[in-house]
Amino acid sequence: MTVSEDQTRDLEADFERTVAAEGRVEPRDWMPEGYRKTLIRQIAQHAHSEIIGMQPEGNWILRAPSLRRKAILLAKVQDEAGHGLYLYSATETLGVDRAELTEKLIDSKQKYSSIFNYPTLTFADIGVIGWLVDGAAIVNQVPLCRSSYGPYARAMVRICKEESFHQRQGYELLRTLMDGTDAQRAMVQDAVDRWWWPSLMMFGPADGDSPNTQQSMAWRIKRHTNDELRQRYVDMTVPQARALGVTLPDPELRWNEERQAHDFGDIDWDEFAQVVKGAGPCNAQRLAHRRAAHENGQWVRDAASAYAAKQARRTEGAAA
Amino acid sequence: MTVSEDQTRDLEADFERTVAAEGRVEPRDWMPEGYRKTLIRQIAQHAHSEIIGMQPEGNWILRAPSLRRKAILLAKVQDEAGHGLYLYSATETLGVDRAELTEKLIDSKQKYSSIFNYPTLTFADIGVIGWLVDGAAIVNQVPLCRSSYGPYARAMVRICKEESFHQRQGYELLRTLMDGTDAQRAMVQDAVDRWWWPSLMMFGPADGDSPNTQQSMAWRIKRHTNDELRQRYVDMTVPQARALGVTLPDPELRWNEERQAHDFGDIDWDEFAQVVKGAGPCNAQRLAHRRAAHENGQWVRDAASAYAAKQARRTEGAAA
Amino acid sequence: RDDLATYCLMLADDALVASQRLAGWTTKAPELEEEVALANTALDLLGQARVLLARAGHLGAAEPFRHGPQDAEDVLAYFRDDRAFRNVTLVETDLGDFGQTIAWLLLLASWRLALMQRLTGSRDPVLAAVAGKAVKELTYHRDYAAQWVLRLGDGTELSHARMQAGLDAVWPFVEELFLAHPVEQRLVAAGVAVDPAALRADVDAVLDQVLPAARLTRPGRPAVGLVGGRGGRDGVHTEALGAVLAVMQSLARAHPEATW
Amino acid sequence: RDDLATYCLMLADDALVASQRLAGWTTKAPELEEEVALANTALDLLGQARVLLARAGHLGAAEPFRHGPQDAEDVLAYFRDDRAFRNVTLVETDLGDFGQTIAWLLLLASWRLALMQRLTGSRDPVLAAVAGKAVKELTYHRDYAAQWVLRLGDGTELSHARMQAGLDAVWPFVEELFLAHPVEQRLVAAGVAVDPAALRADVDAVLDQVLPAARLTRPGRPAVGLVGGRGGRDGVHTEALGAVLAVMQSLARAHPEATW
Repeated sequence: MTVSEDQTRDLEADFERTVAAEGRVEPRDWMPEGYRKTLIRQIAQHAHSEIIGMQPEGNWILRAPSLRRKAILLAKVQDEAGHGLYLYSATETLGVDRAELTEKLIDSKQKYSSIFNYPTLTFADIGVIGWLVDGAAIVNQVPLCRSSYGPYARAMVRICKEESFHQRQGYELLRTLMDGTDAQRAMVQDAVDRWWWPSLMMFGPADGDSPNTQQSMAWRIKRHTNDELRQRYVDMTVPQARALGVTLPDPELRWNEERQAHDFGDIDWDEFAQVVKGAGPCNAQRLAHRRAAHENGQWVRDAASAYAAKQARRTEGAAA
Repeated sequence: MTVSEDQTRDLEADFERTVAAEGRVEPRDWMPEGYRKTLIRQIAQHAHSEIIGMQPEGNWILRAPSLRRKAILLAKVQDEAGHGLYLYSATETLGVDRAELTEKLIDSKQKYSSIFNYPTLTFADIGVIGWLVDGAAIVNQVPLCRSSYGPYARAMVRICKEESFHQRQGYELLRTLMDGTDAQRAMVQDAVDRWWWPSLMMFGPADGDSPNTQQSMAWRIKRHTNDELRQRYVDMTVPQARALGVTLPDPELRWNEERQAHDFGDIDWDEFAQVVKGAGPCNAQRLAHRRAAHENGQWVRDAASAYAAKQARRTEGAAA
Repeated sequence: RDDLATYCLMLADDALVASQRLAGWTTKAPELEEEVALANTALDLLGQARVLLARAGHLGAAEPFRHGPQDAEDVLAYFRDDRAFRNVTLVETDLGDFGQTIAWLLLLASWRLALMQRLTGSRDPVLAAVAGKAVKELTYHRDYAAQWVLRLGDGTELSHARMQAGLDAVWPFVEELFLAHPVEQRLVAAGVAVDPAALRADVDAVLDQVLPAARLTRPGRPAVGLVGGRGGRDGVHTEALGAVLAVMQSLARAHPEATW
Repeated sequence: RDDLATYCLMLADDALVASQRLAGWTTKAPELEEEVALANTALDLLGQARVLLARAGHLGAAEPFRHGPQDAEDVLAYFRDDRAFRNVTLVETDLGDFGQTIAWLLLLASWRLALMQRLTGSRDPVLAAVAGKAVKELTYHRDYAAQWVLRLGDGTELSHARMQAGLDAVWPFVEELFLAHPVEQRLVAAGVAVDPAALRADVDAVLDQVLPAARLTRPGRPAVGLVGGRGGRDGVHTEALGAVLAVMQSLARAHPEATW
């Protein structure tokens, strides 16, 4: 069945009306190809980030220094696998399946958040990832709970709820360490020094260098520019850092009374570009790890398919 | 070329004369098939023991608690690989090559010393293996330096020299630990408790249950019975234990003035039989480890052969 | 009281070490659903371990190992050497590939489920309560493992071979599960503990149901021997445990005066 | 004096961590001759590490880490956390299969040989002497690795693929070998240390000779990035080092008051 140009125009007008009226687009609804592609790219990238993001935290599960922290960390990493599952399901409503996206990730054809290309060097990094990285993720993601695409918006509601739980746990770990020994306090400051700038980079390029933002905002996929979100994150984080007793590693960071916002120093966009293009500290490691897990699991997935096929034949045989 | 019955009889008489006169049988000399088979079995078993014996000690190389001990242990395990090399070379003079024997080891068709089927549970075990296990090996092996088969006797001279070096290092480690903390002293006693009885089993079954001993002694492959060697080992070790300050775990162990030797308790021959038949604490682990190393190295050995063949063709091509 | 503390350690260490091993699968599982399921199993076992370690701590088990301000559960988990761990050696074995992991989990969960089912009737109310919760969790673990044994055993030729090899590899450690330690024997007499020998029939029943359906053969390999009659319950472990604990305890021991 | 101590730590840690990694091959090598050769290489590197750690100790480097009666070399090896290790990250990487190990060894030995050759001319007589001995050892290591690169690269189709994959895997860590740390820069100016940037030509010369003969391609993969401009020489390592040290230091740290 083909659709005439007139019909397409009608559908497009419907779509635009729905989006403009803050309505939800659902899988069965018509949508422009560009909208679908943009969503797939964005949701896939988000799903990949959840999965790759398990690695830096997974690095400390076996060495977590108390059983309580081990349980919290294991549960958090498990939640991330769960987030990956919802998000890949959301892409399935757009017509691409998980296996295809996993291949694209492994072949470096799709990206994931570049923050996960930094190493976790001490256990304080676990707290700082919760506080700063999950904190930045939440600032990015809360507006996505009102995304125009229904399945994505609903997945984000659930994910944001869990992320803020993780963020509180991260902050609580840092609180405990700051109340602990000198070595523990030093560990926290060191971790903050390493993660602060990369966390600012999580909001993406400056607005002037972010060509897709306008269209995404028109489609109500995105609702704020990168720089708006980054500013909101800085303003939110500075008082938390003060409460914690750590110094954010930016000598230019200060309150601007006039703007009623914090000024902050220049991001090292060269470092950002390096990491995005694959030359960060852990890009190769993260992808190699994911690729190895995927390849080592092939025989298991093949067995499950073969078994399911046999079972289906048996059921058929029994029914006939 | 076949050999007539008369000739065989002459050769056999020559061989018997050489052996009886404490002469050396060399690879080019005629020897009875039974002698050759007995030697192959014994030397292969000894070679396998060196190789498998690397595993319990290798278990502690990465965790050795001082750099000096790490160097000593690494050098010792390397020596054992070297011993394996000489001994497999000695079997090659008897017409079987290393690859064939390795297959037999991996397929459980040839044995290795059952002592290596016990686990090394603390670093004191490294000292006790040096003292007791190498000590027992030396008692077993010194007479083999006068074995009637030349290549074996010469290999044993070199091996015995290195083994006594290892034994002294083991004893010195135990001395250091006994002069150390309470925890270190307890570690030594615990290790002695676990290794003493297995070390007595290293001399093999009691003479009444050792059917091959008589023939091996007649051929001057062996020179003392199992029980004679075991007694010599006990008599040698008791004063060393006293000097060290450890208790050997045998309430029946005492000096017998009449025999001018130590009496000692009954060995648990059931445990010995279990371990020999493959049901010791580590039999499966040791063989699985060796098998995995061998299989994982197949592609490397294949590459070396392929490269050597190419090089040979190139040299030929250049010469032609 | 000492016996009860030791018994709590035995049951706790089984769960703690098994949890640590399973947690090693994180980010390496063959599929995201397995990632979630294995982590969940590790979490359940960790939870069981924590309650039991805390109980052992209440009974004084942590004091000989205490050098700092940590909770009893952490003193027991992080400041005991492997020779003081009381777990059966099955739980400390290297899990190998996914097939071996599944074989290991089927055996472990079937056995621990049978144990916990009986322990719900313990005269010790704390143990009975722990067991009640554990039964639900372990039933899920056993069923999860059984499903995968079927899929792998009756999947492809390759998966069948690997599933059988995995079962063969863990088999030598099964016999120890049914040996009663003197501490257990005394507590069985007191109506507190479960006799491990009584669990064999339950485990066999699971295997008799699952293995033929998965076209797998019950292995004939001999059990691993004890060392002078002593095994994991006596603190005489395989060489694997030391390496597991070296990693697990490294950070806690680097900061003996810290809590987290 | 602090700079010299730090420089000794850099050169020592490179050798110590590399030795620890190589020692992991023990009982796992593809042939007995390789068993002997790899252990020997690990021993040579361990020997180099020990002399350099002792020197760093004489210069006071061990004191901040001392809690017990151990020798300086052991204080520095066992009681420093990974953030205080000064090695380049190449040495801490997982060695992978035999092909990757050989690629790693070719790069490491070629680079360290070039460094030690120049260091024989150091104004510091101890460093010059250490370097003199190391040159002989490293020449052997490099030649051993080069021989195997040829055999594997020009062996079978499978070995060629694995050798190339191994080279690709270690390649991203090569660039760091030629970065000069401020400590090195100051000591270069004083005639004590070697400028890492000057070593590139020597390493390239080895690669230009060996790789084509082994039918291997020089990888084009990007170098791993630094973290905020800092790398191994600053104590900012990969995630691999923590796990290596957790195992290496476990026993020594379990008995902080003991010597062995």
